[in-house]
Amino acid sequence: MIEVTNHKIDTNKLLADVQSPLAGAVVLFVGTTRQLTDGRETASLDYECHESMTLRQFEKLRQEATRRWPILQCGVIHRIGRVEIGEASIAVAVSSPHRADAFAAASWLMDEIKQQAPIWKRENWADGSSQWVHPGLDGPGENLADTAEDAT
Amino acid sequence: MIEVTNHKIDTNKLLADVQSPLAGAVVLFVGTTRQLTDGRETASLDYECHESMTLRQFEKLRQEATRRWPILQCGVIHRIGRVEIGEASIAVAVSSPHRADAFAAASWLMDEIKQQAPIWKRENWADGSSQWVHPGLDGPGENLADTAEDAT
Amino acid sequence: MNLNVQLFAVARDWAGRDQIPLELPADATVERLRRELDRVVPRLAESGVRFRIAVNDEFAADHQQLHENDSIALIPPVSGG
Amino acid sequence: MNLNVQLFAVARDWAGRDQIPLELPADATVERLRRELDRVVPRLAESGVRFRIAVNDEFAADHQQLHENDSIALIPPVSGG
Repeated sequence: MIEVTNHKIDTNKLLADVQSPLAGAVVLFVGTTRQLTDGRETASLDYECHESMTLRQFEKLRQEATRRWPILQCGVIHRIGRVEIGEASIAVAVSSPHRADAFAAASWLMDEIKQQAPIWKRENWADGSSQWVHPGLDGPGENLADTAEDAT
Repeated sequence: MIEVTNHKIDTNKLLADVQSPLAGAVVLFVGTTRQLTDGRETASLDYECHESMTLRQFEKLRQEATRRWPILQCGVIHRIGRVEIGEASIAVAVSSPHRADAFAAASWLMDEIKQQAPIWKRENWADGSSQWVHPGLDGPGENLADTAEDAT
Repeated sequence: MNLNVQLFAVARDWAGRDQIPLELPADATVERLRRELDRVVPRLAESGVRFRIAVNDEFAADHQQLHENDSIALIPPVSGG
Repeated sequence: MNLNVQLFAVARDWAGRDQIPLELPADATVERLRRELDRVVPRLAESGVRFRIAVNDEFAADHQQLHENDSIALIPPVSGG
């Protein structure tokens, strides 16, 4: 299951999707909207993506993970649009016979997705301002992120 | 949430339990009954535990994980009794501001639980035989495990 | 050839639109397209950061040759997950 | 003093019961209790593996002193998770 959705992420569906009778381990990662970043309060996040490319990148990463580790199933769901505090923006699940592989693959997938998927978030700060988050990009202008890296 | 239960593990309840507005990451590990171990087919597993000690060990490990990593919440549920193929015997969930800590703590907790919790499984093989799994213990007798380590 | 470049996030804000139509020589590369975008949206060059360019849903190298009907997107530093 | 040792898994099978009552000197240690268990359940000694012993829900060192009413359990190699 590879999906980009406007709706709340259904982690049960994802867990069910990666199940296998050969699996001894399932690792689920859920990325949620954090209220505080370096002491500054977030009200919500807005995500947008280049959808066809995102789906393609997810599929390539899934294939690469399956090549690198002896995993059974692997799924990714990313939410776009408004995501409130505590809600999930991404869920990744991996099943494998042995747990070390599921942990390694899920962690690697998250690292890669954060580098390779054409998805962007906009922080809506509690003080009413908002800005795109573009790691490595800073400079003048109300739309520039003031953090050099994405911190989740 | 620290729990030993005779019933199916409710991973939703565990995920909800570790949620926090300060969390940017939640890692859930689910250990499930695998159909094949070294090519041999399992019909089901039976788990038993020293319950008061198991709960105490879980609590100590939770405290130690919280000391080692900047995590927010952490929960463990272990099922005892009969666990069928594909069903969960254990679920561990950890929330943290940043994902690397949640991955590291969940993985460490699983390693420690497998070493320190007084819980035992009995393999009910598809051929009708069954045996206790006691890593490191082998020798004569119908009740002895024939594997030197627990492989999940 | 005529190409259309999709813009996202801060790049769209800078350009004030979500696509930019460009006319390029038939043998144009990604590098040539990047120079054209820098000219049309000066803040891209001013940012000091080279945004990646995707062609047909894949990240493209600068020397890659472009073709009519290629689907092109400018990819500012990403922040998904 | 009188102590009761809880047995689990293969140890229970070997002993044919889920607890063993033992009478030990008032100053007995975990080591002393282990020797007594080995005597009552010979397969414990024959296994060649030293099972851990828990006192009041904690793993105990061999030199630890026991007390009346201590809750004692023999812990064969574990396989939870």
